[in-house]
Amino acid sequence: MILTILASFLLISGSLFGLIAAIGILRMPDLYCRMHAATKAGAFGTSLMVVGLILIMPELRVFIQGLLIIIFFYLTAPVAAHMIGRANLLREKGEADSSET
Amino acid sequence: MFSEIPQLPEAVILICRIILGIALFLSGWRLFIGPSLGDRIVALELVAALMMSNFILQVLSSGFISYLDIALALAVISFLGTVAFARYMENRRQLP
Amino acid sequence: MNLIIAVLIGLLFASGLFCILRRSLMKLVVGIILLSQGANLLVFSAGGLVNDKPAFATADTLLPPAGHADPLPQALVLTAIVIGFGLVVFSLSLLLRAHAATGTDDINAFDQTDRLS
Amino acid sequence: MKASRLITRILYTLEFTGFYLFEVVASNLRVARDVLLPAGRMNPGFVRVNVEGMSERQLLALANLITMTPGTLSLDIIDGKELLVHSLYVEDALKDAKDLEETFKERICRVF
Amino acid sequence: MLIVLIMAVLASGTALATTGKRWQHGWQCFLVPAPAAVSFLLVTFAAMPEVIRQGSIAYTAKWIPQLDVELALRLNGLGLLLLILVTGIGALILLYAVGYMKGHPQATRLFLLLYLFMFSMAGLAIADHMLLFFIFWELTSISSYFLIGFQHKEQSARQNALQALIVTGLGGMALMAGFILIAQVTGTWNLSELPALSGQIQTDALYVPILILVLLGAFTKSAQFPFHFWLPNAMSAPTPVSAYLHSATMVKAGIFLLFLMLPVLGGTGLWTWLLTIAGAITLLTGGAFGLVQHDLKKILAGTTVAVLGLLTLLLGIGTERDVLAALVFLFGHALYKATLFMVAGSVDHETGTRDTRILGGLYRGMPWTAVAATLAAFSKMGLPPFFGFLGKEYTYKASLESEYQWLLTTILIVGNAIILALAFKAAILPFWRKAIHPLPEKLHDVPWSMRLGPILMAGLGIAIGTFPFLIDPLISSAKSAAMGYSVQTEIKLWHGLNLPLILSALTLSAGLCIIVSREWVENMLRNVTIPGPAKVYDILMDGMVRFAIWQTRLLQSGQLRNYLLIIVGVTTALISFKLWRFGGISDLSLRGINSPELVVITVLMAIATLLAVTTQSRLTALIALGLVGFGVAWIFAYFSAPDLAITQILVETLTVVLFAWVVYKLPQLRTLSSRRTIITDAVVSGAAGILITILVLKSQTLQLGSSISKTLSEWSLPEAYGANVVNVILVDFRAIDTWGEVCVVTIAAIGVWALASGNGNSKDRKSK
Amino acid sequence: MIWLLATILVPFASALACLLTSKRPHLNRILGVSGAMLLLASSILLLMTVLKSDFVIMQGGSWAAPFGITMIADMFSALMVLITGIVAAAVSVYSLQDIDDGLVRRHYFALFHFLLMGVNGAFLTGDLFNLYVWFEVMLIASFVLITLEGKHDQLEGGVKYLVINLVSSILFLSGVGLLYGKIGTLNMADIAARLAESPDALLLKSSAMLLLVAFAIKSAMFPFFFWLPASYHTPRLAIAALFAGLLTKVGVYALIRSYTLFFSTHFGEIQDILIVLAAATMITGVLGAAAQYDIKKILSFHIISQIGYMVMGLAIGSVLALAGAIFYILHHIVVKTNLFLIAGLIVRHRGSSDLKRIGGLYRMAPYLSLLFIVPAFSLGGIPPLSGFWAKFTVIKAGLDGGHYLLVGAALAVGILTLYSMTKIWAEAFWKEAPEDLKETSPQLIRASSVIPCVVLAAITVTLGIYSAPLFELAFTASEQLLNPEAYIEVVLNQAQHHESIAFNN
Amino acid sequence: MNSTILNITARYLSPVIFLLSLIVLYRGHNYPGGGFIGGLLAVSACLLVVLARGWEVTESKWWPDSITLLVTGLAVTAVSGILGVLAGEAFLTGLWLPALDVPLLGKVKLGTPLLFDLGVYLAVMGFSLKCASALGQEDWS
Ligand code: NA
Ligand code: NA
Repeated sequence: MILTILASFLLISGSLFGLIAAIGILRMPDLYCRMHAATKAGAFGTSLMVVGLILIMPELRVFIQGLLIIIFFYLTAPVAAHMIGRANLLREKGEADSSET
Repeated sequence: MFSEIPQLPEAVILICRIILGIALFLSGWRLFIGPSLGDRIVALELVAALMMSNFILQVLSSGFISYLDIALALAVISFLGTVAFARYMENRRQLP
Repeated sequence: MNLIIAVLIGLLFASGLFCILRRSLMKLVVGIILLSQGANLLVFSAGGLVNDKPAFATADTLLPPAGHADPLPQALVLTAIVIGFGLVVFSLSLLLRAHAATGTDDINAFDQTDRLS
Repeated sequence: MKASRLITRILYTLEFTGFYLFEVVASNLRVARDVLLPAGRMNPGFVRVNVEGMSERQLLALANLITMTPGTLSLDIIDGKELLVHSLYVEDALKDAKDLEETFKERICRVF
Repeated sequence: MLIVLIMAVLASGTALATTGKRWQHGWQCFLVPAPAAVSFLLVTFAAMPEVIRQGSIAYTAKWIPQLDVELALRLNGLGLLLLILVTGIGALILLYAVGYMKGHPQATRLFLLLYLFMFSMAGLAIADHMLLFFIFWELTSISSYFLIGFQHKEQSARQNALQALIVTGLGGMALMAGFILIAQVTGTWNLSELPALSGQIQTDALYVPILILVLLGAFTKSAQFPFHFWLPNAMSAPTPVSAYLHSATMVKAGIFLLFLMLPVLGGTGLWTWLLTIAGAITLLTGGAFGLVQHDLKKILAGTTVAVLGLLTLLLGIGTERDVLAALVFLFGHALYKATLFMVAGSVDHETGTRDTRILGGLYRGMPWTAVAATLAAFSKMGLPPFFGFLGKEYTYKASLESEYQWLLTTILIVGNAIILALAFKAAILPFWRKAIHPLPEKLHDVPWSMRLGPILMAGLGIAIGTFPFLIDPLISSAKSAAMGYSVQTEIKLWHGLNLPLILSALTLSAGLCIIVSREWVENMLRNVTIPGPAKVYDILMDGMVRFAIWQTRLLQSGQLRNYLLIIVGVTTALISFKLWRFGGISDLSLRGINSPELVVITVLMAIATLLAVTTQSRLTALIALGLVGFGVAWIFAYFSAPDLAITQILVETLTVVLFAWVVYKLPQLRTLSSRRTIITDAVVSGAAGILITILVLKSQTLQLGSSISKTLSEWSLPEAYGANVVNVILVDFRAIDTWGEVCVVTIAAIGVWALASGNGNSKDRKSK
Repeated sequence: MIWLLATILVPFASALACLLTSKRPHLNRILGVSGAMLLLASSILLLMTVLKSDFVIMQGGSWAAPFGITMIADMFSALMVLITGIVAAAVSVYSLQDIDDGLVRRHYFALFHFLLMGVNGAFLTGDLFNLYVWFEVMLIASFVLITLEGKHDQLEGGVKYLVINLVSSILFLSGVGLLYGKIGTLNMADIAARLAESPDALLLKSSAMLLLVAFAIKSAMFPFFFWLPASYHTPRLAIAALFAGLLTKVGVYALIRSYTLFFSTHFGEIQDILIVLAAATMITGVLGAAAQYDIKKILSFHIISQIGYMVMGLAIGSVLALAGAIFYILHHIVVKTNLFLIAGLIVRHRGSSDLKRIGGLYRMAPYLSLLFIVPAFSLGGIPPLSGFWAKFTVIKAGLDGGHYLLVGAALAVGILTLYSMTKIWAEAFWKEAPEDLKETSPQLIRASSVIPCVVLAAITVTLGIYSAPLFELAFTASEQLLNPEAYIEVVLNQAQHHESIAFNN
Repeated sequence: MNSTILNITARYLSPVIFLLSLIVLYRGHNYPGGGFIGGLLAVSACLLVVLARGWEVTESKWWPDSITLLVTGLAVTAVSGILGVLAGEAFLTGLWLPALDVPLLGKVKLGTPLLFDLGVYLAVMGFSLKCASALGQEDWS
């Protein structure tokens, strides 16, 4: 029962973080700020839901795969953000260069 | 192959779906309006994350654990897509 | 559910056809992609749509759950997706090459081979 | 000798994990607040963190950590010396960089 | 077997002819014509007695039993007559040709074609199976095509060859249809069985079409009005060819067909009317044509047309008398006309011209030729005791007994008078009048190989004219064959002083009048010349080509959009029509919606689709497509297809990644079409989309029987050891599909690589 | 069964071998040609097996019939496979000269064999979706082949060819999907059996129409033929010959197969459409040819008009008509392939295929004249060449069936066909060469380019003079097609047999 | 210009993804996955390396040659079919070994369908690599 409530809480709050991420990328003023929201809240929301799932379905497969997803997420999301940010930086720099010349 | 469908109030899943639906819509919106490529990539990444959340819900509603496989594949491939786009963004200015 | 999917398939077909009717080379690829998405969905939905019951046999009954989704259209669509993947990538290359060779992106300019002089 | 080092390493790792998890939760709450409430206190800007002498693996971990913690996002490594960080709340770029360095660098070097 | 032997001898001639260029000197001249002569001798001395005794000789062998086609050969009296003409005249003409073509680089080809043609004509004479007859019929058209176009460097020769081929070819097509219908009505393909079944044909509803189709064949081949125009044009062939094809033989093929069909289709009012009217007009048209010509060969062509008309007219009336007259006339005509063509060729050969306005006094240089010409001309003029006289007498005899006797007789008199005048103009004047222009210095007669034929045939004309009983058995047997029952005939030169003789005298005087006033007649005719069927042919051919060009421009416009618009439009229309016809759109399945985020996904996909269609940015299009693909994956996952969902996600992303690499090398997305075009396209594709939606909705309501996938699911784990039914289907149940699919991607990879790695020659093409 | 499999596996293996050896053109050529010869041999053996036992059947994966994929050769299939083998052999030898090392390195021979694999697969499959797959194999191989050189006009034509054929594939796929959704099976025999029980379902009609259009596009029928004249004249002539011979005929094959086997109960509804389309195809095709002045383009349009005759045979639908159609297909494949190959020789002689720019071949190359005459007149339906029998049979069937207008069109088109052929003859052979051409000397022509033409011409003559054996086969095939019960029983009874084994295990 | 962070990530991640692809290939008969999905995942691993280190990496010795992959893949599919023929059955008939108990993996049942799937895996890999290098590496002008 407790587990059910906890899982429900995690699932719903996970979804809510997904929503926050979405609102974030819609409302934030520029790309970098949007990336804050998307990278952090997106990964977090999904991870919460995975945890909720693991709680309510106590099976080895769920646990392993769920953990894999979370690790993978937390490993790749920052790298992805880094790549986008870097590319944007380079692009802005390039535009600046070309406008100078 | 199929596990027992966990005892979870249906309302929970429905609420989650509604929330995710709204989130999806909003990120789709950002995807459409852009304005920069980076914005779109970020939005697409978020869509992928929301899709993964959805697959988790699907595990709950069907008891079919392998939906997690899709989520995993999605995680892998969405990372690849993002990186590719980012590389492309860098290269773009070098091209005529 | 069916209505919304059906409308979506119709939309994909209509948009795909509209795109391949355009003169811009690039639109052709867009059209081909949309059309093949539409066709895949059509085949997929033709077998009937079932929610949350994939066709996986369980160890105890040796059978998929009752009322499971039809696996055959899924297999067909999978084949079609792969074939479509090959075709789309090839189409893209063809258009790239054609664009590079002719120096135009207007298909209306592609009338040297079969216009009667 | 070796065993004790291993144990310290494990302890540090656990500590780091705990720290990381806490930061993650905190950062997400912060994001939630920033997103949902009017963005009055935000002052986005760039911060450069000195990362000289760090191994590649440590660099990776640092960048990751910075991104996942509240208000910061690592963008790029400049010439292998500096990590360019985007921060939502820049008060004093130099001081912030110092803070980041102090909070994370040591922890990372201990674990990785 | 005898018939086969004759054919084999002719075929061997074809083989011999390929070496014909070597045999042009001295006695070797006889080598090329030898097979023809041998077959002539075989026909005359071996086959003729048999045919006269038995009525016919036959040979049958299997050929294509599935189509009821057999090698049915049968030589009867009629065929015999034709065969004698073909081989006899053929041998002489070949001899003539050897001389005529001496030194010509393509002599061999001419001999070859002449033999081919002779073979086909002989086949025509002996074919009993209608299809076999038709095959030989077509072969004569084809060989005449090559013969007319022999002087192939001249555009006119090529055009005339084509004209002849098209006209006779059209007739051939009609004839084939006619034959098929005859076989359909009677149940037999054998010509010899048809006369007995004539009642069955003539009462059948298909009689009129059959008659018209067969007559089309005969008329085109025999140059009947309004298809006569090709024959004078065919004179661009070398003279031996004209002599052979267009006088003696090929044009007679049509008449031969009329003979064959007379007992089958003849005797009805329609037959009579069609043949007599066509024959009469042809007679007069041909004559008038000849009168205005100055070219020897054209004049002769005109008379040929006239005679063919006369023969048709006779066959149109179609009584015993008419048949007899036609047979005699045909035989006589073949002899003198072949002679005259050869003479014309000889004149051309020696003087270099065939213009009657220039020629004169040739008797001095070419005495032998002059004699032959004169004898042939007398025969043609119908003077006694020449063969031509017999023909004319029997013709008048026949016409006087017919229904519209005076009308027909008048026409015949006019026609014969013109023929007489033309004979004078073509064969008498050039030799015997005073030379108008100085003759070539060393005018001499043609070599004897070119003399022998004309003289022999001209002599035969007077011989038969004097001793007509010589041909009695032949003509009787031919007539029996033509009538379909056995008759005996006696041909006599002198019938006493009777009406036909008086008419002959009348003809002679009328002819003399024309000769005397020939310049006036010429002018008059020239002034009244009206655009004839030749013009119609030109207009039709021209119109066909123009229409073809117009149609091709319209359909094959080079614009991909038009092609697709037609394809999509027609498909939509066809299916909508089927749906509407069978009351399709009443029972659609419209089930409810129970998944909120699926609605969102679908809406997003819809927006993304529209964005992909409308955006001007390549990147936006790419991302929108990516979203559509993700949406599809979502739908797959939602509706229990995890494998599909994963595949879709992977494929979609990889596609986008691959695209991203080249996106800036890709052409821009531009809107180039006009507003109107866009609206049209939107309407058409929208209609197609709606149709697809309806089809999908329908597919959900109707289901017949149970799906095979039920069994597949049952077998999957126990039989194929796999729990994932979709995968088991892919790698086991339907592994062949997957195998093919793997081949597809392999080929695609080769293609992409080939397109990427260089462009062979495209660069130099670009500069063009 | 082994020979049935061999006709698909041999080109597959050849393709792989050629893929691996593409860097050694000489070896590649040897492999390519010997692969084609092996294919010819196995197709002959397949036909002999079919002669002995009526059907050769292989249930893919040994799964009982409607559940796995059935590969089956009846007489029609076996004949089509045989003719494919013949064309393959001829074109592969011709390719020795026509295809240069550059193209060999671009995997010409591998693609060639993949194409053959697709074609044979399409002829032999007894499964509707599998047919789609083979179609795709064939199509993608043809896409690549047509653009292999990357020339300007090839790319232009290729784009049109690609897009229109992709539309056709999409329609095909949709049709198959809807059909499956409706009747729950993909095995053609099973479809036929199930449809026989419930003949009048509405959706079937629409899927029948979708498939009709899809096949009509593949077979270049009016008004779907545009891709063909746009592209067929652009690739090397060996490639064009291969396409001209085989590709559209696969579409016709599919039409005949589907409308005799499983849509036979709907044949009445489709007959009118087929008749109209057949006539229109003949006429527009032949007029298109009349408007052209380039040998390759003329020949391309003639493919279309000849397709009309084949469809006419199907539309009439009697035993005679279908036998005629089958004979027509076989004859036409030989003739059309040959004409394209000969066009290649003309180009080699004269450097162009534009009738306005060439001439004088009659004097210059008498052997070529003779070589051209045989297939050209056969195409024109001149007796006693093969084309005459083909045309005659179809026309007779039409008259027997009372389709007078259709026959009228067929006859008129026959004359116009002859017109086009004589146009080529008169302009390329009879006409004197234009001044600027007189000095150009012809390129070397190797025996390997001439021998295939001679062999194909010999086949044409033989099929004309001694057509009885082939007609025997064509009639057998036609009767099999029109009485599909045997076919269905062979496929499905085997099924039951296997099923019992499956359940005993 | 290559990113160090991506480079390190790719170095760790690619082998993992590659391993994952093999697992997916093997499990495909019973779980979602199979040759096609596995192949695409493997390609993703390769592409990740390419994205991180540039196309130069494809010139190294251990980089798989795409034509070889394609041919091997196709040959493997055909061999798995021909094995059925050799066993006296139809083409592509599944032949299975008795189930084995393998530590870690549990019950393992090997058969020609898995071999077939392996062929698909290789071919898909070959295809995608070939296309990627054609599109990414060539200049298309
Ligand atoms: Na497709
Ligand atoms: Na074709």
